[in-house]
Amino acid sequence: MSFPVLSAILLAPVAGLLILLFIPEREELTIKIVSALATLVSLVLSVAIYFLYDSSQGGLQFCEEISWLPEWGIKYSLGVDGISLPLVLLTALVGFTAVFASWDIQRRVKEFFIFLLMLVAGIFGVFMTRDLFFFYLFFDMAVIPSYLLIIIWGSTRKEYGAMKLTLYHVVGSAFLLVAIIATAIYGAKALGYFTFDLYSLSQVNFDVGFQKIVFFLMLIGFGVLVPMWPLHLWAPDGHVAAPTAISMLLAGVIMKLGGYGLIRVALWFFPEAAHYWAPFIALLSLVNVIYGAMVAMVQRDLKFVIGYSSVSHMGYVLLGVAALNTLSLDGAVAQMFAHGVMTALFFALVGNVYQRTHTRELARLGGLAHQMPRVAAGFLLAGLASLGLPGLNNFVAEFLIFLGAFGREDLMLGGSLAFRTVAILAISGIVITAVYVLRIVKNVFFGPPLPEWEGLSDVRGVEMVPIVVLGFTLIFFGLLPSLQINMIDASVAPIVAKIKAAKAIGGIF
Amino acid sequence: MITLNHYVALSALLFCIGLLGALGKRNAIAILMGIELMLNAVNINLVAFNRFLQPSQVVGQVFALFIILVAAAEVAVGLALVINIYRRRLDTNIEDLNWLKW
Amino acid sequence: MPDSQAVFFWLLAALVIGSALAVVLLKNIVHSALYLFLTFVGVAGLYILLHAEFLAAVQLLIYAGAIAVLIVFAVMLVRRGDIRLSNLYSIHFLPALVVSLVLFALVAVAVGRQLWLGYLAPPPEEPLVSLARNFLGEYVIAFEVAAILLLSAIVGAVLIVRGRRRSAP
Amino acid sequence: MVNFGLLYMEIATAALGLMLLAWGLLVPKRERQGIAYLTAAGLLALLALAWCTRGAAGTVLPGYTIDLYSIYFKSLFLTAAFLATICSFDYVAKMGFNQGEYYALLVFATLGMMVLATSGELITLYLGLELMAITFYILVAYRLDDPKSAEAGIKYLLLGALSSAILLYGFSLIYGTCGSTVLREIGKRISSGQADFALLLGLIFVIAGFSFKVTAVPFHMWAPDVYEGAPTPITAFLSVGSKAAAFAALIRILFLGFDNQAFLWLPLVTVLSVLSMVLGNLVAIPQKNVKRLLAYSSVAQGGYLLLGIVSASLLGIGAILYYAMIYVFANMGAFMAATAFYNNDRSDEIKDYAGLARRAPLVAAVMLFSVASLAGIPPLAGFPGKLYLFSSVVARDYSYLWLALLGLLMSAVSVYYYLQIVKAMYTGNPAPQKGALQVSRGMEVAMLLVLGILFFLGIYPTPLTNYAFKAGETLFMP
Amino acid sequence: MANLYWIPKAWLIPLLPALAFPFIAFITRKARGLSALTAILAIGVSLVISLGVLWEVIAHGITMDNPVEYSTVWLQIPQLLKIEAGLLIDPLSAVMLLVVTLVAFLVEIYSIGYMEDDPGFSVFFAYLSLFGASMLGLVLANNYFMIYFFWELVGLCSYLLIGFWYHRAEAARAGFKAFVVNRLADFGFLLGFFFLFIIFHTFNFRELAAAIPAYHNVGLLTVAALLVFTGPIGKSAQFPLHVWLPDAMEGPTPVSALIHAATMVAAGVYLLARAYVLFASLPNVMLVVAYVGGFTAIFAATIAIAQRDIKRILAYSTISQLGYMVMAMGVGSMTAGIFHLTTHAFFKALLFLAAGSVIHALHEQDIFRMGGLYKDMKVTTVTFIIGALALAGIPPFAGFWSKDEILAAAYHNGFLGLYILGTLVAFLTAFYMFRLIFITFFGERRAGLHGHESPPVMTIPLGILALLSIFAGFVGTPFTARGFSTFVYYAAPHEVEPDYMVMALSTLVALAGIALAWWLYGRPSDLPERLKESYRWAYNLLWNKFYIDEFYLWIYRRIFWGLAEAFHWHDRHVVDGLWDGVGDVTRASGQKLRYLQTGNLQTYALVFFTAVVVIALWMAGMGGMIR
Repeated sequence: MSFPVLSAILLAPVAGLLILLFIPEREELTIKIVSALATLVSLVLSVAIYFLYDSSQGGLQFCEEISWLPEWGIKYSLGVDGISLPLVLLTALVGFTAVFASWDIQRRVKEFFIFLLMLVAGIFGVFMTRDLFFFYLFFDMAVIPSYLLIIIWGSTRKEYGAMKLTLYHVVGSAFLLVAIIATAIYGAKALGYFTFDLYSLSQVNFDVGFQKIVFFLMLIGFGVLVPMWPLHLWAPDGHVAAPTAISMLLAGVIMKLGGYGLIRVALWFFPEAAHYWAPFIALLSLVNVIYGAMVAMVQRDLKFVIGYSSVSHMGYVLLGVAALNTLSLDGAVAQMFAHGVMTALFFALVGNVYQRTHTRELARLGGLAHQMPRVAAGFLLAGLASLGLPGLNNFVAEFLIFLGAFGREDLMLGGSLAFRTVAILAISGIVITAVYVLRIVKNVFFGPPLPEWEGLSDVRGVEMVPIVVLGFTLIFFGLLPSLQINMIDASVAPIVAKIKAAKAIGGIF
Repeated sequence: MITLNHYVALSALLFCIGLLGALGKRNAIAILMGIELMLNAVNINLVAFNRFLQPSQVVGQVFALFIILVAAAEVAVGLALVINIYRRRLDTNIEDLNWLKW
Repeated sequence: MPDSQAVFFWLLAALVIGSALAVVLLKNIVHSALYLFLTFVGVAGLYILLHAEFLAAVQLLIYAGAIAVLIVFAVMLVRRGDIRLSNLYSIHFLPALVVSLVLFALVAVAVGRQLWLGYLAPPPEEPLVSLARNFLGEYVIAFEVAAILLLSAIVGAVLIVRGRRRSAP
Repeated sequence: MVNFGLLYMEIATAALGLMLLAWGLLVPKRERQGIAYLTAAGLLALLALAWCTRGAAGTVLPGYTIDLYSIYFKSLFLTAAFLATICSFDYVAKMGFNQGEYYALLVFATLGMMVLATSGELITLYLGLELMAITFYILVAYRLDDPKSAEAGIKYLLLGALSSAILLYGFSLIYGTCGSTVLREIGKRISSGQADFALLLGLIFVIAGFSFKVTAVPFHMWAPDVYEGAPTPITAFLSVGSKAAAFAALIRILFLGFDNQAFLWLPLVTVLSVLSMVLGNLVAIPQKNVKRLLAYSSVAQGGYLLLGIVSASLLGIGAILYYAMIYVFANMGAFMAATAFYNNDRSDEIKDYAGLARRAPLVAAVMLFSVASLAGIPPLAGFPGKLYLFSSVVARDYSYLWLALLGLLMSAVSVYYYLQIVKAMYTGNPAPQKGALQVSRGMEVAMLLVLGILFFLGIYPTPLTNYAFKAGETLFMP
Repeated sequence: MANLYWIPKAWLIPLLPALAFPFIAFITRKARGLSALTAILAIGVSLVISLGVLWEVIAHGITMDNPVEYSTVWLQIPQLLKIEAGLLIDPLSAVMLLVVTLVAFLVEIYSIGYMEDDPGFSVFFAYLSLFGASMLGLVLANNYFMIYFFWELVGLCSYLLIGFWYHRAEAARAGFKAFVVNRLADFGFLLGFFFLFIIFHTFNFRELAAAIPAYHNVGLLTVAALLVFTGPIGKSAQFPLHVWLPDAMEGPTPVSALIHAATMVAAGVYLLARAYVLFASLPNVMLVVAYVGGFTAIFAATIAIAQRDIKRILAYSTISQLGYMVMAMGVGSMTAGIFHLTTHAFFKALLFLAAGSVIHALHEQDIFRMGGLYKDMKVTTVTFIIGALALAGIPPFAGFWSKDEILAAAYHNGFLGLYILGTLVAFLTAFYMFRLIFITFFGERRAGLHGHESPPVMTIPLGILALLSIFAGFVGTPFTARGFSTFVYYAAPHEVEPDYMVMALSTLVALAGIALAWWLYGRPSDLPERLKESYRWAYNLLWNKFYIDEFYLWIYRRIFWGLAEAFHWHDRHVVDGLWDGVGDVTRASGQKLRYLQTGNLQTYALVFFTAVVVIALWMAGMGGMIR
């Protein structure tokens, strides 16, 4: 591709960022417009390459490469394939709508959008890069902006929430960096030259003992972000503390970094270890789903509910990863996209509710559909997507994950009963999700109108952008899933082939 | 017959006495005195090695001379600082100089 | 009868060690200062035994002459309260004693077991000439650096002792 | 004939120092400020000189060789000195007295560092060390009106003297057992077999001496008190210059002199590194004073640098060189911000930093990104530095994976206390009467320079990486 | 299949209402008339096409064995998965198409009158169109995935319509309950056809129909069949998942008529018919189906006796009739089940709409607060009675023929117990229907009550449905040649020979039921009160629906919620406590270590030299120097 489109997508927010530096603090509207334009450029380009991507040919396309650090084999190399392209589109979508969701920020608008654009650029980088060094560089670039965004513009217990989130991410990325270093050095010994390039490192066959340790380190590193069960506690506290736009990005996209990393790096490099750790991940994913959904049910704060719901939904992605077959991995990637869009929509709407009622306690909220029918409709749409209603994107993704986990080819009939029972229990999650989602809709939006919320105004004009854009995406990919799944399947196939080729050593238990 | 070991043993003993002086005394100047003793011990060591192991060269003595020079400079600055601290706090007792802690 | 070298050595050694102990153990800072002077003289004597006459002279001049005197002046300047109790033991005296003894033991053992390999040769005829040749030959950089070191030490010491004159605005 | 031409750097620096001293005496009281600018210009000129003649190589004296390794460190010291000078523009002006001598001593200290880093021979090395040390004893006690500075001065002198005494004892033992003071000779004479006890003791005393300068735990205890007491620009220069010079000398001694005995001192250095990283980071958490916090952080950074020595490979040394340069910028950035704040509010307490972001966005930004770089968070220069260090350790063999993990977890802990400063700056609201911070023009330019470099090297580390790793190689060339 | 005209256009049937939904919701929302018109037009055209399709199915002799199937690939993962979106046209689907479009058409017309003063008028029609689209999609689906797809969409529409008057908390709660219970059933259904997929690698009905009989592993197939059966249990409100239907009455009455009586609840029975080959090949599963159907019938009928709310009675009657259909499937006669489904759709819709017009007039649902309405609401009363007669199974009304065929099938296939049970249910049905009629229409007038006849837009659909309730039955009577049983059948078309004994007995029993109702409620007497007093426990049991609701609530609140609270506590204290604990330990250790720095210079020096000594000893010890 002559025109470096991927760099354009990555650098559009950075360009916006630099322009903002020179706009005086007072011009709040121009600041918002510039940010919106920056993210719009990325969105338009992402949509363009999404449809220009030729899924029959599969593999990495739109590649760019600049040699960055020859001795260490580090190259600024970008490229997207079936797995990363949907996530790039997701980042563009959520980034764009996040700008609109924070249209009502009053305090220190300029700094807010500078850090926001920095965050978005970082996430773009992770999904596009083909080089482990830049993968980690962009991966960790989100730490400072998200911390600053939360402590300055956050809400309840923002100091605690921000610090907790940052420390979880930093500790997680510490484990990840050690794993990356070990891999790079093992690769250097095996290949003869020092490189961080993903593709060449994936050709190295690491010995099994090494794989098990490094896979586990990566599992912790990525697990923190997914969020995997015992490491998930940053999610609820982080989301409650974060302002709307940041919760959208955190739950919508940053959680996907973990899932993407697991598939792109961990599974691709260490197939034997994947087999070894698969049952362990499956069990944790089950806890993620059931535990996350149950706890979401009893929460008293609206944002906590959605925070825990993200934990539950990302549990499906983990299940998809643990099942290690084409169907479930396709489903996992699709679920990451679908869940990203859905959670971003949820948080945008909760933002709207909070911005009007200044409270998120379920006890005090009720009958808001009377005052805010559009928000109610949007919330219902997002809720239905989250419980996996057919016709919306999540259903197809979850269906593939369940089918993959339930009917693993190698586990056809005689397959290990343990894995299938885990799959069945995980699938029962859809019932619990239905319970807590509809309970929220019932308590918050339906029921008699409360005098306390009498004069509330509904969303109009600019605030509708997130609902329209994200809602449309959910329905569009819900009705035409082949546009998404064909592309993903083409790129998942090589990874699954490699996993199948690796002799299935016994699982951890 | 006096051998190298005698001198080195003597130097070690002098060094340890100096160390005891530096660590064991409360007055700042006493510590300085202790340090001077330790440096003297090192000088004895060096001169002894030069005399017994490298008689043809004078490297050891050169080193010793430089050390004497540095020691002198050090004492000068050290005493200046002691007087400076005395002027501030009317006290050269090390145990009282603990405003900077934790 | 032991030759003169050995006698002188043991005398000077006793002098050095004795006065060093005195410096450390006495409670009166002035007595310590005086005994320090004696130690330096003893060490100078040792240098003579080791055929380092120039060094002995320098030792006498600088250490005994300048440093010891300087210390006495300093002691006079910072005299406060009863001089007899001006140099008491610190709280760490006992642990310090233990540490120094162990250190001495260690070094003694190390030196004892060490088989020093050196060669026998007559000392250079004019030691002074070889010294000078070294100072301005092999160690000329050290020599220059030493010069600058003394300069900055003097400037610094004067600065600090002069303290804040009202002169500077 | 001894080729003194190669000593142009040392001679030029000495000349600058002497000139400043003379200038200080001659010029009347009023334009004191002139000296500061003169110093800065002089150091910049020297830096430029070092940069264009980085190709120079050759041996002046048996122990004293000029190579890329020494020029790299010289440029590092000159950069640190330059930044420290700019840092002290206002600081010294506010102090009001003895300005001329302050800058002269600063330059002499730089000279001391240069000699320490370049010399391959024990005597010259010791004298470089002492020149640096003594000038710092004076500079630390330079705030004559502040009892803390006096206390810091006396503490640093006495402990410094003790450490150099033990160092000298070590040198004497080495001289005794090996018969020479030139490191390369010593290296040849030491067999790789079972070292005799005296040599081992000598080595331990030398490592203890240098650990004091490098603030490796448990020899670090002087650092927090002296850093807090000393004037802020001096603390900055001390924490960066003295540590880097000590590392240069330590590497030279260990790798040139005691290379055959590596199996002896490696476990020792590993222990020191672990202790420094752990204790440095842990005790930094409860700190309330910015300078004291940066002191403990400096102890921890010393621990990371020691990792490079633990890896005992060219990769490790290159990593140390790279990280040392980054450490200069990051630490100087943080201390510049602290100085700027101190000049206005006369306080170093973190709680007084409340709302600084709104009063002085540039100062807050410099503090934020310098501290983030110290923590090793991309996209700042600290990250490639830590990456090289930990890669070099893991490259040694995989059993060191735990060491890399410990290091990274400790830098995760460091993120916590660094963010305490950031939190105060960015969330607190400033005390009512405090207006915007006046920062001198020179300081602002320097801050922008540091910010630029931290970001540039963080994203595109190649130029410095090549320079550092080539310098690392020249150390071993005969 | 040469010149088929209508059938190729069958994909329009679900598409038109589907397009009507967004059209109304976004464009014509403000204009009430236009919205209603769009909805009715859409379903009307679909009705016409459905009639065309039915006509061509009959005319071109498309039978159950060789249906017409169109399908395109919706989602394909090479060699692993092929999900297709396709239409399956055969007599079964043709009949269902007709029933659904016809009833929907009539209900939409009826709703114009019923909902006219409701603010959400056009939204109501949008939801009805969406429901129509998804129900028709479900009927036409040719594979399990697509049926599940529309199955859930239908569940969504029922949720939206039950909770239509969301300002009433009970309606919102009822909607929530309906969706959750259905979701639970769908979970089982999903697992069911997952099992089928991993065995046969396809979702397509006809491929499965070919493969299932040849499959030997009965055990796994039984599990699959039972799991698939959980779908209908939920959707068709069979015991134990019936609890949501009575609460669904919170929705507007046209909704109850269309969704919770005629069409959606029948979807479960339709699925059983569509997947009949799976059940037919497993005898013990058939037993389960039969007895579940039978028990639900009797269970619901008994509860209906004691109810006071007109819509609740009809709701329980629907559950009971659905039990009949499932029992029919269970005893082996798919034809009887579908035939009863068709007739039941008409007369139950009629009954609900008539009840609707009563409620519309009196704004009252408790039958004991109504009386003597026959004077003011002539048409409603007459149509209601026709419906009741059809439901009770009095010849020649439609209900009689379809119920008789089920009882005959049960009797002939050897399910004597179920036959007796069926007859008893017929008796109870007749009793509670005419109890209702005598109290509401013929009882003495309550004070201050003034009923007025509903406007024609509501009474015309009632008339049409009344006609259908009368004549629909003749399609499948044993006497008509090539009747319903030759049209919709499993395996082979079979002629139904009349069984006079069964017919006579069921008519007799129905008449007895009516007589008992007249005796207790027709004439003024205090007998019901005294009966209620003497058998207080029985009355309470029935009135409280055997306390099943309370039992489920107890499970939901105590066990489910309790477990969730336990998890929450565990999450906040144990897991969070653990990680925060690690943080606190680090901070505390930092706090403790801080005090090592005493500030005394000699302490530092002491530590310095002790360290030197310790290192020397350790290195010496390690190097084996000393000793």
